Amino acid sequence: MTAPTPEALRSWLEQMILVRLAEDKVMEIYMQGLVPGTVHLCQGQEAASVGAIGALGADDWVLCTYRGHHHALARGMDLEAFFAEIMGRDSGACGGMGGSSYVVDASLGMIGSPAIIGAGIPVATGAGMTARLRGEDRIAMCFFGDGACNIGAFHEALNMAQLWRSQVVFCIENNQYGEYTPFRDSTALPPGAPIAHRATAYGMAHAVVDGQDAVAVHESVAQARARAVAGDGPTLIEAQTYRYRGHSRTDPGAYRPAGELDAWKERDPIGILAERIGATGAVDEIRERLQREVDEAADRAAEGPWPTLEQARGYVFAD
Amino acid sequence: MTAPTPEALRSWLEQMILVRLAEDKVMEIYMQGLVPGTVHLCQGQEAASVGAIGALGADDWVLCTYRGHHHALARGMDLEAFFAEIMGRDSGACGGMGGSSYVVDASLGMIGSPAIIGAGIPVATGAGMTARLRGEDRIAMCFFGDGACNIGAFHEALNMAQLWRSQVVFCIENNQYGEYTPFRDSTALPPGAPIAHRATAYGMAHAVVDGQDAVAVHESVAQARARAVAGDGPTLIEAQTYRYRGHSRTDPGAYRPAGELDAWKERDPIGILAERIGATGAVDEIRERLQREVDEAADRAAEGPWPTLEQARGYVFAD
Amino acid sequence: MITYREAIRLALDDAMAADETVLLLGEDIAKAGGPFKTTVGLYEKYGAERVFDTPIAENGFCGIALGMALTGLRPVVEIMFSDFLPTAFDAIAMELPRWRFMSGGQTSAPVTVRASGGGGGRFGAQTSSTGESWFLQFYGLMVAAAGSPQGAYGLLRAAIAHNNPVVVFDHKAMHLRKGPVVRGDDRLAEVGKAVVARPGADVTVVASLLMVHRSLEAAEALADEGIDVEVIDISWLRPLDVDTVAASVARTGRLVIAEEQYHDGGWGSALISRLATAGAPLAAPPVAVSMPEVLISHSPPLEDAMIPSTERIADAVRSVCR
Amino acid sequence: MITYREAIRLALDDAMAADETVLLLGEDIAKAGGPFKTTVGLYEKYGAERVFDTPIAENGFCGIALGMALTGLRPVVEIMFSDFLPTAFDAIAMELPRWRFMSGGQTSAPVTVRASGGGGGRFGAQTSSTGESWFLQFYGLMVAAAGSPQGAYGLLRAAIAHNNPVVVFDHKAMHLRKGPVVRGDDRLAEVGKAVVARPGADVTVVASLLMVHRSLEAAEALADEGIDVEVIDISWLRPLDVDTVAASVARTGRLVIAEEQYHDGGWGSALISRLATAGAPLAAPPVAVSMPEVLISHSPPLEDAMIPSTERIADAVRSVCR
Ligand SMILES: Cc1ncc(C[n+]2csc(CCOP(=O)(O)OP(=O)(O)O)c2C)c(N)n1
Ligand SMILES: Cc1ncc(C[n+]2csc(CCOP(=O)(O)OP(=O)(O)O)c2C)c(N)n1
Ligand SMILES: [Mg+2]
Ligand SMILES: [Mg+2]
Repeated sequence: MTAPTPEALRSWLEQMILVRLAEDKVMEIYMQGLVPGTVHLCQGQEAASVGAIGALGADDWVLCTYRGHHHALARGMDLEAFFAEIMGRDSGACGGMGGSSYVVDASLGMIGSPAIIGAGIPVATGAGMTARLRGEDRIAMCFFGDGACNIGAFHEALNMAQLWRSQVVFCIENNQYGEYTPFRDSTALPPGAPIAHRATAYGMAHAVVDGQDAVAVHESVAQARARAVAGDGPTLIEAQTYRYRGHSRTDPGAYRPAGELDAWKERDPIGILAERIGATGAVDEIRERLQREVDEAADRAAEGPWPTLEQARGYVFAD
Repeated sequence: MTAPTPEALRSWLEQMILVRLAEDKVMEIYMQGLVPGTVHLCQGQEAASVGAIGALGADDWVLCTYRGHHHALARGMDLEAFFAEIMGRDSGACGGMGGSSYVVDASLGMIGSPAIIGAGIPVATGAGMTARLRGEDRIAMCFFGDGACNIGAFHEALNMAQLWRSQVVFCIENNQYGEYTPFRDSTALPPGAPIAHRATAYGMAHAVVDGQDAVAVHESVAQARARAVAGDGPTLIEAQTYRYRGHSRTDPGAYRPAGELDAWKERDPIGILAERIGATGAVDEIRERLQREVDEAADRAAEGPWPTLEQARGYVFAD
Repeated sequence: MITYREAIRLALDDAMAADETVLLLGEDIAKAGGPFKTTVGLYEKYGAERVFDTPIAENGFCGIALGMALTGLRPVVEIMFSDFLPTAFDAIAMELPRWRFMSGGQTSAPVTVRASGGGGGRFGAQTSSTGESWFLQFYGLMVAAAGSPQGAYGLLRAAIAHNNPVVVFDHKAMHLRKGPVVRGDDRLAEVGKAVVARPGADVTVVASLLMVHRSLEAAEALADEGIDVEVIDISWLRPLDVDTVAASVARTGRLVIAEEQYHDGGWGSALISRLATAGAPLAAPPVAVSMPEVLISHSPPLEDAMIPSTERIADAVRSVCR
Repeated sequence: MITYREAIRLALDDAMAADETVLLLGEDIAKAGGPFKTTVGLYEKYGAERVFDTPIAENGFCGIALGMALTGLRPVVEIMFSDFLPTAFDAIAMELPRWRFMSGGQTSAPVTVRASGGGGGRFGAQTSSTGESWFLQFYGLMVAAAGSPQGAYGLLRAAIAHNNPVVVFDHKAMHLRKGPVVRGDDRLAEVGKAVVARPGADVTVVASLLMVHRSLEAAEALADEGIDVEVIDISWLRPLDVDTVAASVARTGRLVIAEEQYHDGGWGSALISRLATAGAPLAAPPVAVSMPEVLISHSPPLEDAMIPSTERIADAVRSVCR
């Protein structure tokens, strides 16, 4: 694998800061009553998405979940379209139909982010099959949570993905909890084994990476992508990370042991990358610049019109 | 584990011969038009059921599948009730409601044999939880096929069974095919690994046994039963076996490589046990005696009355 | 006066106190007390052997519940949102209601599956369905839907005490509504009995879940216009209480259905069809106030345009009175 | 004259020949040619990259089909028996029809799911359902049901060519029935259009699948009694062709539904309810000939007592003519 260029590393730092600021902004506008429904925020998980998506080609497909803001922004979604979607406006990335849990842009290869746990895993496997059948240098990148590894769709999809050498890379963003339950309370594994160990049930390659280190995630995904495109099969990657916020807007995170959050913040992904590339000094400047972009985009988004029922009807069926 | 007594070994031999003769009889009466629907026969797989059920206690529960004749007979189902059920008569084990695919006797702990692949695996896990919660010296014995190891229910159930230390023992009767497809064409595994290897994904104990050797199956199940009752968790056992007949009545088994069937018949489970206990000479006598029982039971069953719609209504809901 | 949500919690608590074979399975329901706080305190009160936090594996734990029920326990399974029921359709629709039958009545499956559904929360297309009619074609399952706090209590208690599988739906937008709730082992709802939530002489409105509340609001408004509306909380979709509805319509001669679901395949069309095939005389064609045929968006104006409003119900009543 | 089963195979063959993005997924459909021989020869003709033998993982491969469709392919998935559809309900009912909507129309999911269902084979409670109305409450899915060999061909071709997910049901007991089949890329059925299988003046009988055949048999018998029956093969349950039925009933004034399913939650009750709410005048109350509320046993006399017979349909027609 060729090491990431200084420009790439710098852009990842900016992307992670952008995600952080955007998520904080989502919380802010939520409190202002601008966001209908609920939100699933990803502060703390920036490195997994930015590092992984940094390893993808422009044609690659991305599937994520209701906790998908970081993937959308890392993939380059327009900021105003992002905020407008979360606000349910016609100017949103999905015309206001999807909301916070479904912010995708198909022109960026983002083909879905279902709210149903595990539902995206077979779909990504199918997209990876399209690439394989057409012999394209292309993969499907599939993000999901630790909790998704216990549902049937995970098992069925991984078996077929390996059997058929689908050009897919699976990334478990293990943020330690499924809603309010620690993953070890719901996931039977050999003592101390990572969830990615489950890949061995299918003879599938797997890797465990520090999800707070964008460079480590990038390297692992880059290797997995190469393996998939070469026809050597999928890889199950586990990026070990943490969500700073509760599961969803209403969750204070009371179930976390004291000190756990702080310990993870010690290893903040933004700080880690900034330090590695000696850009710690630049962080404030970047933050200020991006904060303006975020604020302006959110303000413009708030001006967006509401969609109509007629528009919604038009979205149900293709002609 | 205490080795099986000579009496036990002798009774297993008789049971296996009984199963073989009963299955041949099912085929015979099918051809006579006495069996509605289809049948899934088990000739060749006798050792797995007889050996496993020989290791169970009277209170243990048994779950199997539409291919469940051998389990019913090994568990001691009345022969007339067996044939009458397959013929759809009111005098059948299930009042004629279940047919060939659902021949169970709850008084023998047989609580179900669903036609839906994998559906019995979570149910057995739940029964094993009842035993665990009540602190009973009791397990749920769950039989299913190689093809069932690729459906979501398998994954979901094994995870929870291990997580909660359910008192259940899982037995894959790997008869090499799921319908017309060799199991390796549908089951991704490390090169050459047995299906039971999948237990390691959950940190679950597993074992692979010669499914043609009733004694080997018995020993493995006896150990697993002890482990489950001791609270040490479930075991996934793979009994490697073969079905002499096609998948169902209409299947000639054309997909089998030439010679495969004969090679397996070389290792016929009845012959293997007879030899081991030096009862080869007794086989003919046993067969003759049991053949009479089978013929008489089938004749009596054919006299059975049809169930009425009113009876069927009464079976839908409990009071 | 207690909340609908608390009524659910009390029903679970009272059922567990009354019968030690009752146990609970669901996601985040034990230590965390449930995503909708419907199990708060039960883990502490009844312990880890009666309240289980499950992995996210609905089909698996519904099947586990069947195994528990076949062997003498009475599990209550929580499906967080109705929209997650499809992941467990095999266990709920194909296994739970059929094993007893296939065995010729040798076994039984006293399992209660509860699910919270319904719109209004701006949760979007995959977390806003009521799901109440999804099982009508799967004969063998009883189906209940709670239209009030008392219903939430009584229906759930009845379901848990029932010896066959029952799916009990509640509505998220009702969780914080308050109403009188009488508890007790003698307060179980009668299986298959609809409830006249408001007696009236001119028009019969049959509703479920949140629509019961909105129908009652509409009835109040219409009273001022001199229209006396009878509101029936159907409560059970199987067995469907056709008799109670038919008797009411025999008096009023007018029928309006208020349902937060699509018309085709729903209990409302089943009811209208049953009355039509029975030749029930009506002074005006029945009206079904259902969801328009669009999917549910999280965008507020669209969700509001889809879920039948008090106004739409009132207009429908006016239309049948003309 | 070719068989209904062969018509299915020819539809798949012609669709694959006409569009190289069409591919097949299912259990034992490639090397073995399919449990019902509906794919014989296609693996040999189109190869391993277009005809896939899947593991037993319906929900998984229906989801895989969605992923293929979102990225430019047109998969056709075979679900061996309708009764296995519940294992894949999440993928079929909750994912396939909703992803395009949630994306605001950015994507589309041209997936065809075919399932063989229906009774008469003495297969028992878990392999005899038609399943035809199970998806009515899941708006966004088109649903077709083949009532003849031509329907089997034309509906499947139409489904595969359609740019949205479609579930196509066929009936096992029809597989060996023969009828005229005209093939060709211009012989696709029109989406949402019912077919008048037999014109008549006195009574309208609306049926699906095997019931179309039995309704036609009943019509012949009744002709001798001087009753001229119009038989409509509804063909699509969504979109439901209410207009064609309403127009027929406007002429005949009499309606009988013949359905191999329970009444509540089915397309028959949806149709009766739609006509009732539309105030369609009828000379006699409509009759729904449905399955009695019992589960299906494999015991021949019971299965025969449950599945509507030609005689029951004929009696229903006579009853509305009195
Ligand atoms: C099938 C299904 N069951 C339950 C839920 C409710 N639910 C939403 S998020 C969640 C936790 C998922 O945890 P994880 O997979 O670790 O993802 P994370 O939220 O931590 O990113 C649950 C149970 C769901 N969306 N789908
Ligand atoms: C969910 C589901 N899908 C498909 C089927 C159809 N089917 C019946 S048996 C069978 C093969 C099962 O193979 P295996 O598990 O190895 O059991 P065996 O028949 O070999 O005993 C299939 C696909 C089914 N019954 N259930
Ligand atoms: Mg998580
Ligand atoms: Mg097998």
